Amino acid sequence: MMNAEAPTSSANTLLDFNTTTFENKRQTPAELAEIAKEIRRDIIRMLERAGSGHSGGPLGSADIFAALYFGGVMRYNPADMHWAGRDRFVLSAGHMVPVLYATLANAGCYPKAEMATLRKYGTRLQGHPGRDMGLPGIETSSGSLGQGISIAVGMAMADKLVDHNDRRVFSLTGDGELQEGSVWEAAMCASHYKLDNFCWIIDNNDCQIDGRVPDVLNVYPIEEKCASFGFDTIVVDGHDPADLVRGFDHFIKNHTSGSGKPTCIVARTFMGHGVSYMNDKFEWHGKPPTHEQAIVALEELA
Amino acid sequence: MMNAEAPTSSANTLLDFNTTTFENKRQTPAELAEIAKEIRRDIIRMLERAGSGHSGGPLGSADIFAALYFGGVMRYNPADMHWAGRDRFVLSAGHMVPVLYATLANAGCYPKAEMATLRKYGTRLQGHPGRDMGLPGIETSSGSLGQGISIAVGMAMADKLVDHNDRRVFSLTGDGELQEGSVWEAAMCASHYKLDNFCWIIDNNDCQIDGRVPDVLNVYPIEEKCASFGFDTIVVDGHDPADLVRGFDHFIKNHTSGSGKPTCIVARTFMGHGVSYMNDKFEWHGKPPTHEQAIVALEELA
Amino acid sequence: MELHGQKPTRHGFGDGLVDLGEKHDNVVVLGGDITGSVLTSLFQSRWPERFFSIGIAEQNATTIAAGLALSGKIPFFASYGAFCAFRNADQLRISVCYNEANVKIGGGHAGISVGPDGATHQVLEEMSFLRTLPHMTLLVPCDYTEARKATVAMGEMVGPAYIRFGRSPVPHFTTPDTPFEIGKAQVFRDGNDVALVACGAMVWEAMLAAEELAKSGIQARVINAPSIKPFDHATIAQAARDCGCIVTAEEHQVHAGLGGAVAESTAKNAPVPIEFVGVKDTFGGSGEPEELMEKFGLTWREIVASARVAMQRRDHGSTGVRAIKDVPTYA
Amino acid sequence: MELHGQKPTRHGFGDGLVDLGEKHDNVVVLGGDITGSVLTSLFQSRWPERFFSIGIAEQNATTIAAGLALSGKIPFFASYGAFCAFRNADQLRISVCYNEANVKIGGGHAGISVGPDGATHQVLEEMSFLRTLPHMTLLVPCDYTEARKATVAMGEMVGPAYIRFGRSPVPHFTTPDTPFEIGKAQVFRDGNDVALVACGAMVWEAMLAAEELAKSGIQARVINAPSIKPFDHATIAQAARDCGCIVTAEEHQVHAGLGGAVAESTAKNAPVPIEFVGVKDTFGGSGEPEELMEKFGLTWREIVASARVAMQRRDHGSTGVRAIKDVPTYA
Ligand SMILES: Cc1ncc(C[n+]2csc(CCOP(=O)(O)OP(=O)(O)O)c2C)c(N)n1
Ligand SMILES: Cc1ncc(C[n+]2csc(CCOP(=O)(O)OP(=O)(O)O)c2C)c(N)n1
Ligand SMILES: [Mg+2]
Ligand SMILES: [Mg+2]
Repeated sequence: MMNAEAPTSSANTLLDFNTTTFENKRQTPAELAEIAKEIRRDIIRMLERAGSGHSGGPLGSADIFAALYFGGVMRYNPADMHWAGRDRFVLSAGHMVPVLYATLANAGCYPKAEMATLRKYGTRLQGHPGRDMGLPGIETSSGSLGQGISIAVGMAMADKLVDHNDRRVFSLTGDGELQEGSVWEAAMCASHYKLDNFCWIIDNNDCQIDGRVPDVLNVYPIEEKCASFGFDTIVVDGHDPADLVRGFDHFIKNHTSGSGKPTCIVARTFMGHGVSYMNDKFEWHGKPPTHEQAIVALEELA
Repeated sequence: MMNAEAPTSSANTLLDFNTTTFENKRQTPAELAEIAKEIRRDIIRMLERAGSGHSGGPLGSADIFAALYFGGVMRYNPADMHWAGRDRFVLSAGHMVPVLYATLANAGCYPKAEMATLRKYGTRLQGHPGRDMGLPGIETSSGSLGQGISIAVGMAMADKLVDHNDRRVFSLTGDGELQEGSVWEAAMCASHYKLDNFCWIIDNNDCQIDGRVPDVLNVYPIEEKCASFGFDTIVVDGHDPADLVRGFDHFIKNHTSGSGKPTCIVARTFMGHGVSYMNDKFEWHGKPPTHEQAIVALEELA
Repeated sequence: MELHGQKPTRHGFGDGLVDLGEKHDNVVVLGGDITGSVLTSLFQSRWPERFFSIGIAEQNATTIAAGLALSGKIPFFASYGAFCAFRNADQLRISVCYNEANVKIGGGHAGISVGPDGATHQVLEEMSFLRTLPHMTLLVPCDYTEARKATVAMGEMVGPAYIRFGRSPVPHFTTPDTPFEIGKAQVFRDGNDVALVACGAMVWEAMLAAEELAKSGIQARVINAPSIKPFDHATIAQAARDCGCIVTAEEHQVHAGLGGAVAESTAKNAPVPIEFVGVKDTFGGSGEPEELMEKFGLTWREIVASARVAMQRRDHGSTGVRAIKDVPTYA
Repeated sequence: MELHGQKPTRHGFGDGLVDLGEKHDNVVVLGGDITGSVLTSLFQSRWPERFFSIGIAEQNATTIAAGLALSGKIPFFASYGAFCAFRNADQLRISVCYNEANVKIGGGHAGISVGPDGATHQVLEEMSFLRTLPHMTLLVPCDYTEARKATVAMGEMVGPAYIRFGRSPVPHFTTPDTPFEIGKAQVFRDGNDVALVACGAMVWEAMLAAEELAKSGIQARVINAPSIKPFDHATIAQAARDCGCIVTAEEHQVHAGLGGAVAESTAKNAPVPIEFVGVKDTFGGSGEPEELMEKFGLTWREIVASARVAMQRRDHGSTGVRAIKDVPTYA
């Protein structure tokens, strides 16, 4: 396995990756907002260089990732992402991986400059997560929707039912992804086994590739569905760091109190949030900004 | 395509198929109970001869089939099961097919003596429905759980959205079958397309192969799940002909009134109902009665 | 054969679907939330009332298609092959093939030339079982025009059928007059020294390889084999007998795809040495399409080298034992 | 080799799983609501705390297995092959194989000998793509004892693996001393006139065929090929060179399974005429196991006839062109 070479950095400093990283501790809501902004900038920078990839979902879920990795929620060691005691995050919506790469880079799990290799031949930052490439923090390959959540449930079973430890497992799916039946198999199983160590996050941006979710195939009401499948389901504002942390705290309480119920956090978000011209536009699901668009985006995110 | 030969009939007349058939009209509840009894007897007769096959589900759902085919619910012509105006029934729980074979035989769709060929080489009465064999009334092959309901939804789409006719489509799934994610894909789609011409019947016998449904993998609460997936859901006593007909009438009203909602009828049944030693016993999911057991069963069903 | 620029085969599918829609009222199309990518969007905008979005639910879409087919419609469902051949494999086997339902599947993003999306999206394994399913027809057109013809042909035959097409622009060189028939292979260039049997984007690479070989006086026969099932045994047997050795080339694993079909067919009719050009039992990865084709050994250069080995083996026999595959290629 | 009665290969799987459970604490088993049929019930009753019922959800069971594997467990999931190779094919490809997750699948009810349940349950197509998936190991044991050894071996290797076994009792003739190794084929009977390469229940039929052929002075080499992937190219190449013709026999479609693997391997190393015994591109149907084996041409008689054709073709060449398959067989 060989890393792709990082291309020499662009002339425009806005487009350059910086070297700042953030600490894995409970940051304040204001700090989380700043971290999310940096994650968003890195998403734009990565995609502009890659020339292909998904902008909308990653930008829209940046606040969720900031809260998860920097809100004192997930327990992990950026210097050793194989640490046996770590909590695990499984990205079921594999196409959203730029936000995870940016988050891991900002946590110091791997060199930030490597973000420039996204989607290039030989990179550890594959177009969809490739575990074989060995990027620290990539727990599993994904990219076929509706599979990651089952993998996460399997991990939570290993922790709770086999190893009897106190680790937690988080998994994020999209809302279009809820159309995959396998998601409901995973959900039914998680509640059957009372996996209170499992937290399912739904990025409810109401968008998918072909349009608004209710137009493509209606998945609403999401909360009733998740509740009827046995989840303690709460809705949060996916762009409010405090509300997100509140949601995750709710899950942690479910776990530590031995509630016997898995938690589902429905995070209401806007696709492309943070970049005005992308905001709430499903057309931005799967394309990168051009150079000019990237500059505009980075100025807005400054 | 060649039919299997009917073995010469048994010495014991209880085990012989008779030639009575019943009319496709709204029979009274008392008549429906009698018809269900004959269907149950034929299931026992078929399985005893086949020496393999599923007893529990077919016996338990006999009242549902009696109501559907003889309660003035389904519109069909036993002399021409390809009649273009017919309503269609799709057996999603393919392993339950003996009850469908018995029902079709009792409706006069094919010679009753042919029931003796169940599961024999070359038969039109395959172990799981085989459309290629051409038995009148077998709308589709099935046997892999969770597929028939999607086929039925496809048929309902053809009727309502393409051909704009007034045909109805019924499909029966088991309750263990609800564990298949593809069932929920079908459900989501049926409500998205407002298929009020579609009626989903769930045989809720609380049993599956490995045990009670909540032990194997809990599917409850069923009604909340179906409701949250957009179905007008009602619960009926699956052994009360009048209640079953009430359920189907509810569906028909949903259709004729243009409610825009698909209907789900959760029929509470007992596996193996009608034969005391099988009643509510999951062990009878997949085996036939021995000769002696069959005699006992037929005496009880006399 | 002349090059008319580059065009993705998926456009041939999209345009062929519109051709069909014009001719047949009962053609309907199911969307799997990537209608733009697989070009079913063209049909959708012409006939919105004959298009149904099913969302991200490939199992359901496939089985709904079976229900529509059993109601007299000719339903097409298209998605990426990774999802509309694998996610729905059980549905294809039972509800489509065992049912002999008149369902048509369009499997896009086939092969490594998908590019930067990476391994999950680069389907390289589906031809193996699609050609093993009874009643299935499997077509792998070589360029835009053939894809368009194949789409119309599969819509007009009765029974389950699957068409495999790619994402990236590839050489466009057949014309409306180039023969196409389900069940037939065509000789695109004559020669008796070695036969190059290819499908999909590898056909043009085989043409280039033949040109290169001609420079050393080797006359290669180039056979376009778009119909993987039913398979044209006669044309392959003839080539084996005339040339005495074969190279197969496909954007698929070296196992069980076109190469497998040719190996089985020749073993049954005229056994000859075969060299297999394809992906060598490894998953793909991110990169630019051309770069990946190069790195994974899917170019005319690999075909030329394989042709020389095949001829060498024909003339001097094989030595040692080699596996079909070599070492993995990615990174 | 001697016959020790009849026993289903699924019992070898169930007992092998118990052997593994005794040796390795981290072996866990997932149930798919047919645990009695596939004998995972034996493991379950010994170690209920290491058994998890997942219900009728093959996609989820497979992917959960991947999650367990990524947590250091050695998860086995078993069901009928129709459902644990096809319903979960996408999960096998991406979450298991691309992930290189240490997941083990037991696929029961393989082949036509399933009997009266009929076509849906008689899986005949899965070897094609399982051997095409990178990183996958595919084992098809010939009898009870080999199934038991293969189960232990797949549990003790690292990486994705699939074992294929049957429902009905079949001849039991290997012993604990018979060699078994992943990646290896074994010569069960020596001979240089024709090679019979078989897997699963067809191995014993090949032994019977060899005996029958011996009566006419034909010495057939019988090769047991339980390791479909990785495949033993050396043993096959040797047989091709020594015998000059081959018959393959498997309870699978004639396309892309064992026959396909042998055809590819010989095309690469030592091309010879091959005759393919298997199901001829048709679905199965209800009937008694032995009756179906007979009707679908899966007996020693078919192997004997095929051996004569193969030798005839070796000695006098082929005439005409024949497809791999013939006409469908059922009813
Ligand atoms: C099984 C499967 N089918 C189809 C796709 C193609 N695909 C990738 S992303 C996507 C849309 C996902 O929608 P959503 O989950 O809402 O994510 P968002 O668009 O909001 O990022 C689709 C259809 C896939 N990756 N996997
Ligand atoms: C996809 C699939 N997986 C597994 C099976 C095997 N199987 C047949 S019936 C059955 C149990 C079904 O339970 P339920 O739906 O409750 O029917 P019942 O036992 O009540 O008749 C199973 C697991 C199958 N036929 N299809
Ligand atoms: Mg979305
Ligand atoms: Mg049940």
